[in-house]
Amino acid sequence: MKPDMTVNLAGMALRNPVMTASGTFGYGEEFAEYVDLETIGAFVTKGLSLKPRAGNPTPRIVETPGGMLNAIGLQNVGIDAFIQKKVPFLRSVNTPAIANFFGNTVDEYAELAGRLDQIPEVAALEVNISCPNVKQGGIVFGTDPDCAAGVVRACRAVTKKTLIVKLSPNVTDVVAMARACEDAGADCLSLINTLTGMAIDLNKRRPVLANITGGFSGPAIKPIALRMVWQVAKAVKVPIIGIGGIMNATDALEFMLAGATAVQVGTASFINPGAAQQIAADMENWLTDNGVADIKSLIGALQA
Amino acid sequence: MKPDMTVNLAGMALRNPVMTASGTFGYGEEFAEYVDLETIGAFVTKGLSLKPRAGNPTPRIVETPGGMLNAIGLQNVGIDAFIQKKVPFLRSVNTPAIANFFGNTVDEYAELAGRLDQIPEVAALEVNISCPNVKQGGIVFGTDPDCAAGVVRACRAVTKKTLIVKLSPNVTDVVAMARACEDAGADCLSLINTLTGMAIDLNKRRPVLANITGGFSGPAIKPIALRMVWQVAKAVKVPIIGIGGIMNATDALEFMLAGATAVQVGTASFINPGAAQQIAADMENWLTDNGVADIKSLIGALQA
Amino acid sequence: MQFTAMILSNAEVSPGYWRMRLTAPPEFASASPGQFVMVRVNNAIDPLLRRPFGVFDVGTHTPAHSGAAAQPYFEMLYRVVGKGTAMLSTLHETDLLDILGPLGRGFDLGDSDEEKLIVGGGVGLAPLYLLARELVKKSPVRLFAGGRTRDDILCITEFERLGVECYTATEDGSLGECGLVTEALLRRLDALQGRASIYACGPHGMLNAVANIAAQRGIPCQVSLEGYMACGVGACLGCVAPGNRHSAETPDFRCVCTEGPVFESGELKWRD
Amino acid sequence: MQFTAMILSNAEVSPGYWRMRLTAPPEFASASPGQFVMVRVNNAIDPLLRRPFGVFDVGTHTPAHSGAAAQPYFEMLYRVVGKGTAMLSTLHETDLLDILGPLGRGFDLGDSDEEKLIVGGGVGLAPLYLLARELVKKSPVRLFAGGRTRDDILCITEFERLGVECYTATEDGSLGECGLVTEALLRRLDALQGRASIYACGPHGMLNAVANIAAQRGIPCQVSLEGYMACGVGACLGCVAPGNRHSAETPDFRCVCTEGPVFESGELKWRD
Ligand SMILES: Cc1cc2nc3c(=O)[nH]c(=O)nc-3n(C[C@H](O)[C@H](O)[C@H](O)COP(=O)(O)OP(=O)(O)OC[C@H]3O[C@@H](n4cnc5c(N)ncnc54)[C@H](O)[C@@H]3O)c2cc1C
Ligand SMILES: Cc1cc2nc3c(=O)[nH]c(=O)nc-3n(C[C@H](O)[C@H](O)[C@H](O)COP(=O)(O)OP(=O)(O)OC[C@H]3O[C@@H](n4cnc5c(N)ncnc54)[C@H](O)[C@@H]3O)c2cc1C
Ligand SMILES: Cc1cc2nc3c(=O)[nH]c(=O)nc-3n(C[C@H](O)[C@H](O)[C@H](O)COP(=O)(O)O)c2cc1C
Ligand SMILES: Cc1cc2nc3c(=O)[nH]c(=O)nc-3n(C[C@H](O)[C@H](O)[C@H](O)COP(=O)(O)O)c2cc1C
Ligand code: FES
Ligand code: FES
Repeated sequence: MKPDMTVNLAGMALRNPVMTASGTFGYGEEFAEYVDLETIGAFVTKGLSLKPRAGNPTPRIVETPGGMLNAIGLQNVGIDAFIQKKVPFLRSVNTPAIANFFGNTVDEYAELAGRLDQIPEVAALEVNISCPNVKQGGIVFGTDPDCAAGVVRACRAVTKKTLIVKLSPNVTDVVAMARACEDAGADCLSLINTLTGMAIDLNKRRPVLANITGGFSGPAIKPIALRMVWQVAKAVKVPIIGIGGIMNATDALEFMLAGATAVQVGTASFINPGAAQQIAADMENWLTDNGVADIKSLIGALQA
Repeated sequence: MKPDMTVNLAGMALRNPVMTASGTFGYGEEFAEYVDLETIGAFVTKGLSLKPRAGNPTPRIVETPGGMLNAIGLQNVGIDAFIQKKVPFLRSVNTPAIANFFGNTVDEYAELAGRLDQIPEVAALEVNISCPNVKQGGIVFGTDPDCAAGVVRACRAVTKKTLIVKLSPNVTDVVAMARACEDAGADCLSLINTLTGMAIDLNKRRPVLANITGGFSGPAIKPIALRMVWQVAKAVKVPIIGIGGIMNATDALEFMLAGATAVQVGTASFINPGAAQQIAADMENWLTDNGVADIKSLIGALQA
Repeated sequence: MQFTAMILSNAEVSPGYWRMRLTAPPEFASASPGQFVMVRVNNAIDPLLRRPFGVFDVGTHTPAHSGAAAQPYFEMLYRVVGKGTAMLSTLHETDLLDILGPLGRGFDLGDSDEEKLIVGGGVGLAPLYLLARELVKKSPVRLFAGGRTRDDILCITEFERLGVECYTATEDGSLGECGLVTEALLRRLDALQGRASIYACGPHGMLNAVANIAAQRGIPCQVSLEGYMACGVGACLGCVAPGNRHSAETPDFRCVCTEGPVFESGELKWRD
Repeated sequence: MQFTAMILSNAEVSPGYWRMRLTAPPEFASASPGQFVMVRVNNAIDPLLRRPFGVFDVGTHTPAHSGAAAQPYFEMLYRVVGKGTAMLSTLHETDLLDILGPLGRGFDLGDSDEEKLIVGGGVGLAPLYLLARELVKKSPVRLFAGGRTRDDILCITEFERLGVECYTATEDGSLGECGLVTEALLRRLDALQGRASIYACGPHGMLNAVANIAAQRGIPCQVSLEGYMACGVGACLGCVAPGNRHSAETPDFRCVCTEGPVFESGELKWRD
């Protein structure tokens, strides 16, 4: 018998728990040649802002041991072009599309959430709170529980869609952040976003990235992500999406044992554009081979 | 001409900037077969406590992509056995030995600092503040600026030796931690200690480590370490020891460009027991090849 | 397209430069000159990301002994500069590699009545051989190959065999003219009678010089860029290069892996 | 000792089990049975840590054609279980490996008037061959080799060639007796006239059973343990195992890489 791969993410029914992570899968279309989108649970678009953003100067990416740094600078087409040029594609695919978005003030977040709420093709909203708050001296929303809660409350007020809050790992106490976001009305938490890292070119005596620091992702960060998912899953009631260095089905299943209801595949899609589809298929095979009838039985099933 | 490899670490003259990191080099003797200790700048002993500590149950270590987790549980012989059994060896080596130590209360830290201060063979003290404060509900000293400052002040009061404070990376704002320790009297800051991570055994549905979580080290963490060293170096006046994923001379020199006066080699000694000696030799060769007369000219020389 | 290729040969053609031939699916034969592949160097995580390389040549090998099926292949010409290329150079015949490609927008072959001036710096020659093979079918083609020293001048015999007239220049004078290859290009442009069009690939400084020359003389010019790439398919936005309207205030970035790697030089931003 | 070894051969001796012969410096010949090496699988960071393996055999190869120098070597017998061992199994003759060793405390060869009873489970046989080679010089030696299935019973011919009397048992009965190898051991102990001493290596459950049997009968017993190792030289304290005085309140840990891997079974903590 085929195992039951479906999961329920705060009211959203997914055919399986494998999603693609924001910023690593374009707007979905870019991967159409490599991934049959209807074999994965959901996909998340590149982070959207109110105005189009051109992003940072280059170099923007650099490989590090077991990982990579990116300083794309949140380049994106902006909400208007998203609606005009990208949404029609979403309509053609029978898989939930989740819009990731960010702002530099609470008002910007709220305005975006309100506009995305109106788009029927957008199944859920994922708030990226790893952005500087320009009204508070550039402190990153996602590193202060009150700032984060402010963003979440403002978004919650304007949307009834599933509201996913994506947590930053660059904090002392991720559980406090998670609780603050849950209390402020998040339906679901996704974690982790990238860690802040840096690479140096010895011969040029310069940082490799034009932006100096960048977001650290890839298999190297998995132990940190797994630890945070486990800590947060014990502390909150809302479902969790595990993210960070997931390269294969084993990694994905480990995140589920740690307490994740679904997972997002990020950097792996760069190395193998078909990664998400492959991981979903391999997870199903693992369930079959191990006599697990329902993937939901693995969520938080870690014996610890 | 041979380049000048000497550096001055808060009054301590080192023949070169390469040290070995606490917990990865035993008490020095263990590596005598593989490293001529008089070819490296200094070595740091396994972290000491007042009483001997037996450490955690096993498994205590696990490999992760590009890194490893350890949950040794600070097993060590305790200060008395250190004085009796390990100090005689230190006397035989013409290289500064730095004693790393930790406690679970401010008083324990101060008592250890006071006792280590009396040992002529100990060239400097490195305070590991990544330990839970049992009097404050187990909050880790190194994650709260006030707690950390309390430890540093107490140690400072009882020793005139060079006092190195080793910072934890598991914080939102490492610069605030660094400033608090500098203000409290640290002569020098070393960073980073391990990040907190976790690994899961899918088939057993259990954490791999008996302790569930462990300290994450190795090349994978280098981008985070480099970023933190760079941030802290800009913010404080005391010299910095860069630690985290240093595997070769290039890595070490990158840390110096970021602002480190010296570096510590940790996990690399497991993979290649002669790593520290090799790195020091290769750094000197790099200086020669690149016409750099004095390694001190590289400290903080990053063009950013 | 993603496929597993088997290495047919891997040989050092000049110190530090290697030429690798790999099996390809039949569809690969339609790769256009200037397109590239993303190579996964091994299955471990070190190196983690794929490495981009131009398509040097495509073809079909018909084995000598009758009966064996004809084998489509492609070739890469690569320089060992770091970890990934060093590992590639240790691979042997029959080893397997995971390939993504052909990717990107290649060269526009232009009009047949133009004289084609190809400018390559060092391993920048890699995507220009397949280009020359196509161009010689319709137009006269000249190659201007430059490098630091003679070891950096690659595969000239192959170009000559196509009927391409080759000029070489090295900075140390160890082969051909002493100096920059753009000088020979300028002389040719001065002597030129009819229309011409330029195709260039190589270090950014060289491309900049060629683009400026082309702009001054109003000659169409296509350049093939490099950029740090993670995905190769337009998703990561890591590889972008500044377009002609780019400024710090109003950035204008082009995606090298999907809009390029070949661009009309006028589309891009250059230093004067 | 740290050295670069060249692979002389690497062959699958049973499904999933490989035997590798590598060059060694002359000093390696003094490795004692039960010692191990730490192998760096490659120069990349994946896998990162060295992998520990017992020394299966040491020797000197005198090439057939006269003139060539005699070549000291050592052998490992390994089972492919994960990434590192999978990579080892793909290596070829002439490939190089960085080796640390011989490390740790090996077996005490005991008195010559004892009958030596060697118990090995699966790849646990690895360090027992060199042991048997030494023991047969002075005492009668019997081997009790167990495994899940017949594929897990390794190199019995080699032991027999030493003059060792071999008993085999498999859990599925596909080779030798059906059941656990400890049953044959018990029978031998029952029949035993004089003194005996036990040497065991294999899965922890098997060692536990053997240690309990030895304790009940008051027979000296040495076991070779495994432990997750980072350094192999006593620095990381990752590899420890609970000693006989161990309890949650008063922990007593022994360092497997320096105090072991071979321990008197009485020194360690076992389940009843
Ligand atoms: C479209 C395109 C086509 C190319 N075609 C060729 C070719 O045909 N032959 C050839 O020899 N080289 C070519 N290059 C450059 C080649 O990709 C790099 O030399 C190679 O990736 C270096 O990898 P490494 O691991 O040896 O070096 P490392 O320095 O260890 O690489 C580290 C990282 O930097 C990236 N990187 C390093 N140098 C470059 C570069 N010059 N351009 C882009 N990324 C770089 C790598 O891809 C990797 O992600 C091309 C680059 C691009 C973008
Ligand atoms: C002293 C000693 C001697 C050994 N001798 C042999 C031998 O002669 N033949 C043989 O086949 N195996 C032997 N082993 C076990 C062998 O080290 C492991 O099977 C091997 O390290 C697995 O590596 P991997 O990368 O294939 O597996 P992975 O599971 O990918 O390894 C991941 C990590 O776990 C460690 N690990 C995994 N299994 C074990 C294990 N059983 N014991 C210790 N660490 C482990 C690895 O070293 C590595 O750090 C010995 C172990 C020890 C401690
Ligand atoms: C190139 C790149 C761009 C990214 N852009 C975004 C983004 O726009 N919004 C966001 O929330 N996360 C973004 N991320 C973070 C990823 O969604 C993911 O959280 C992170 O990469 C960790 O997962 P991984 O290790 O699987 O890549 C980006 C990551 C990468 C590598
Ligand atoms: C096995 C192990 C034990 C360690 N024990 C200590 C310790 O006792 N005290 C301490 O301050 N740091 C300890 N550390 C942290 C290291 O000193 C170092 O800060 C960390 O490993 C990062 O450096 P690396 O990536 O080069 O290993 C330990 C690290 C490892 C891997
Ligand atoms: S390489 Fe990813 S967008 Fe071009
Ligand atoms: S393996 Fe490091 S102490 Fe034994």
